[in-house]
Amino acid sequence: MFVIKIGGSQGVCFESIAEDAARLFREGQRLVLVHGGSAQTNQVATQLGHPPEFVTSVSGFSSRRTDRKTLEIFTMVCAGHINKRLVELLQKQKANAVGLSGLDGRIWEGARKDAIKVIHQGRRMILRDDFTGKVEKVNAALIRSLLDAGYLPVLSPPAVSYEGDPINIDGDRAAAATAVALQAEALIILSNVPGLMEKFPDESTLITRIPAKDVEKFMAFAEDRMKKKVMGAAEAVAGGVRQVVFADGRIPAPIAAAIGGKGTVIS
Amino acid sequence: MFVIKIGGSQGVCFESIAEDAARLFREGQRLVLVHGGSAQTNQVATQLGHPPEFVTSVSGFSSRRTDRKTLEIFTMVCAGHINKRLVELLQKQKANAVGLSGLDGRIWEGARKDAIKVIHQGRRMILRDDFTGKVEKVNAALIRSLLDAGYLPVLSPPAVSYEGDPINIDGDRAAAATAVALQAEALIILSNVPGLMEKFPDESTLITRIPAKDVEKFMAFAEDRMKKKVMGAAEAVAGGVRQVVFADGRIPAPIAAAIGGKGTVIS
Amino acid sequence: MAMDPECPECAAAVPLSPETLVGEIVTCPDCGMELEVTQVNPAVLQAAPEEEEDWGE
Amino acid sequence: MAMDPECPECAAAVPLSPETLVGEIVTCPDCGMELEVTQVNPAVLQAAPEEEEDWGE
Repeated sequence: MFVIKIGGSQGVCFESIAEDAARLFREGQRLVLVHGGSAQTNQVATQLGHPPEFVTSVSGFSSRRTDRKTLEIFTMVCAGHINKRLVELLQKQKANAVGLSGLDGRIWEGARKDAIKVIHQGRRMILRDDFTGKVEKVNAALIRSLLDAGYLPVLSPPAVSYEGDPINIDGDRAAAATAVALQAEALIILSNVPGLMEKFPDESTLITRIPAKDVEKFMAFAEDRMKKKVMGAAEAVAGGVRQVVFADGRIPAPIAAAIGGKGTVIS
Repeated sequence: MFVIKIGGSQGVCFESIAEDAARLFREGQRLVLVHGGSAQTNQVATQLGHPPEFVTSVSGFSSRRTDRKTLEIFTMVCAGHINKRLVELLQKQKANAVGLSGLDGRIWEGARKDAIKVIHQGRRMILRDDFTGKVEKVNAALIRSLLDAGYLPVLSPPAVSYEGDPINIDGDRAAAATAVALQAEALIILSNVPGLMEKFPDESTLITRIPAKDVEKFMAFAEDRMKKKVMGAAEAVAGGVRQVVFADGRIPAPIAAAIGGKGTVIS
Repeated sequence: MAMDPECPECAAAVPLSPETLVGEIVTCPDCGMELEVTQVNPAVLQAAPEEEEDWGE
Repeated sequence: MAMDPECPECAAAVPLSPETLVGEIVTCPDCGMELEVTQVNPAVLQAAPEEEEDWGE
């Protein structure tokens, strides 16, 4: 069983990823795809007159200000556009994909942070109407029943809070939680970089192997967004996933390459 | 088993429909919700700079011109906004809803019309890049497996063509096909009118009973959009669904009222 | 139009107005066949497809 | 501000600038407690919530 996180950043090629995933699926490989949607959410939100606002947490992470209107645009773009685009591509490759968000059947459930501390326009603030949180429970039974029935699950934000609110969650961390819940052999995180680099963006400084127990130490090499990915990897390895691979989503047959060890392999 | 089509037109109250559906679900009633999305698609499409275009078929039906861009906006709004709004409302009422489009698991499959004849800006035209079609096959097995596992399926356009393209389909006709495939006892079509009226919009002329064999004759009373609903009803009755009810989606507990016979009952 | 296109059914010349669009339906003046304009300058015609009534949202 | 609000922890007066916003975090000058401004004019303070780091997309 593989869990494959598909990054939405510039350059990642949905077509080749879908082709590769469909080929593996047709060969009988059980796999689950997970995707995010921040890049495209920004674009649509701006067109709809509700441009994205980013806040920085007190410890330096930057994240989307997710008020109710932003949440609805984020949900619409992730679950209604990106998810269905991937499902379409997979269907056209004869892989019977089923697209679901974490809200559906409570596939991704977790606590909504009712208050978040941020630095916003230079002030330290508490934001209360934010719909953000973390995936704490995964409905593995529903995912497995779909796999057993011959479907290819494609999972999208949002997740759902215990009270039933949709919540913005980090796609990488949700993928990690899913890999642990399904006891996947590998979690593959595809993005528009070849993996973790000692001196970003110099691709010759690619780190190819990281022993699982040292993963926290490598946080120092991680740029902003990559920090979250490394945190997700640490959580997955701690949760029993044998291998986490940060790999390049821009190349042909990117999943096969990652399974073959191309990228930053954490095991 | 009930199939409930939720109209998107002005005045239809998602909150009371979700509350009513959740209550029935919690009482052990098997049900499937189906919705469309044309009203909101128009609004978002205009905001995204791709305003809707309507074409009239040679025999007078008006329908959305569904080029690729419109298809993607239609899919995003239906499957990513309306669908997830209903799922959220149901989850908050302790009904474990699962939202899917017809593309997922090929729940709704049918032929895409590669060419359509329309009157467009006064000219008789053939449109070739239109993504429109009809539901001909329903994946009843997937829907039943979700029902058996204790979930409440909420189905959204688009459907999928045999080649794997998403296709714009009429929500009412899709609901009728779903009711037949599941051999539902009743298909309930909720909209912002109390049912079929002899003299629209005079609600005192509500037709309360229509014998199934006469349904075609009642087409004369149907306004434009209602024509399609009546066609859907005829197809459902012909397909073995015992009862089709056109009922008011604006009142409290609208499903219970429809089951109780309030509206236009065809059986 | 430089030269009137031929009807694919009965080979008669089918006169087209200069504003004719690709995709427009025209009727052959001789055999009455419904024809689709698949190209202009030069114009090319083919039999218009039959299709039944099925519409989306 | 008409009257400085009281710190809910140590009851000390907590001077606020006129531009203070609802939701802003201030620190009690006496006991150093992190406080959340839940209302302005008149200002009301409560202990700011603890919370760990979890962020969305």
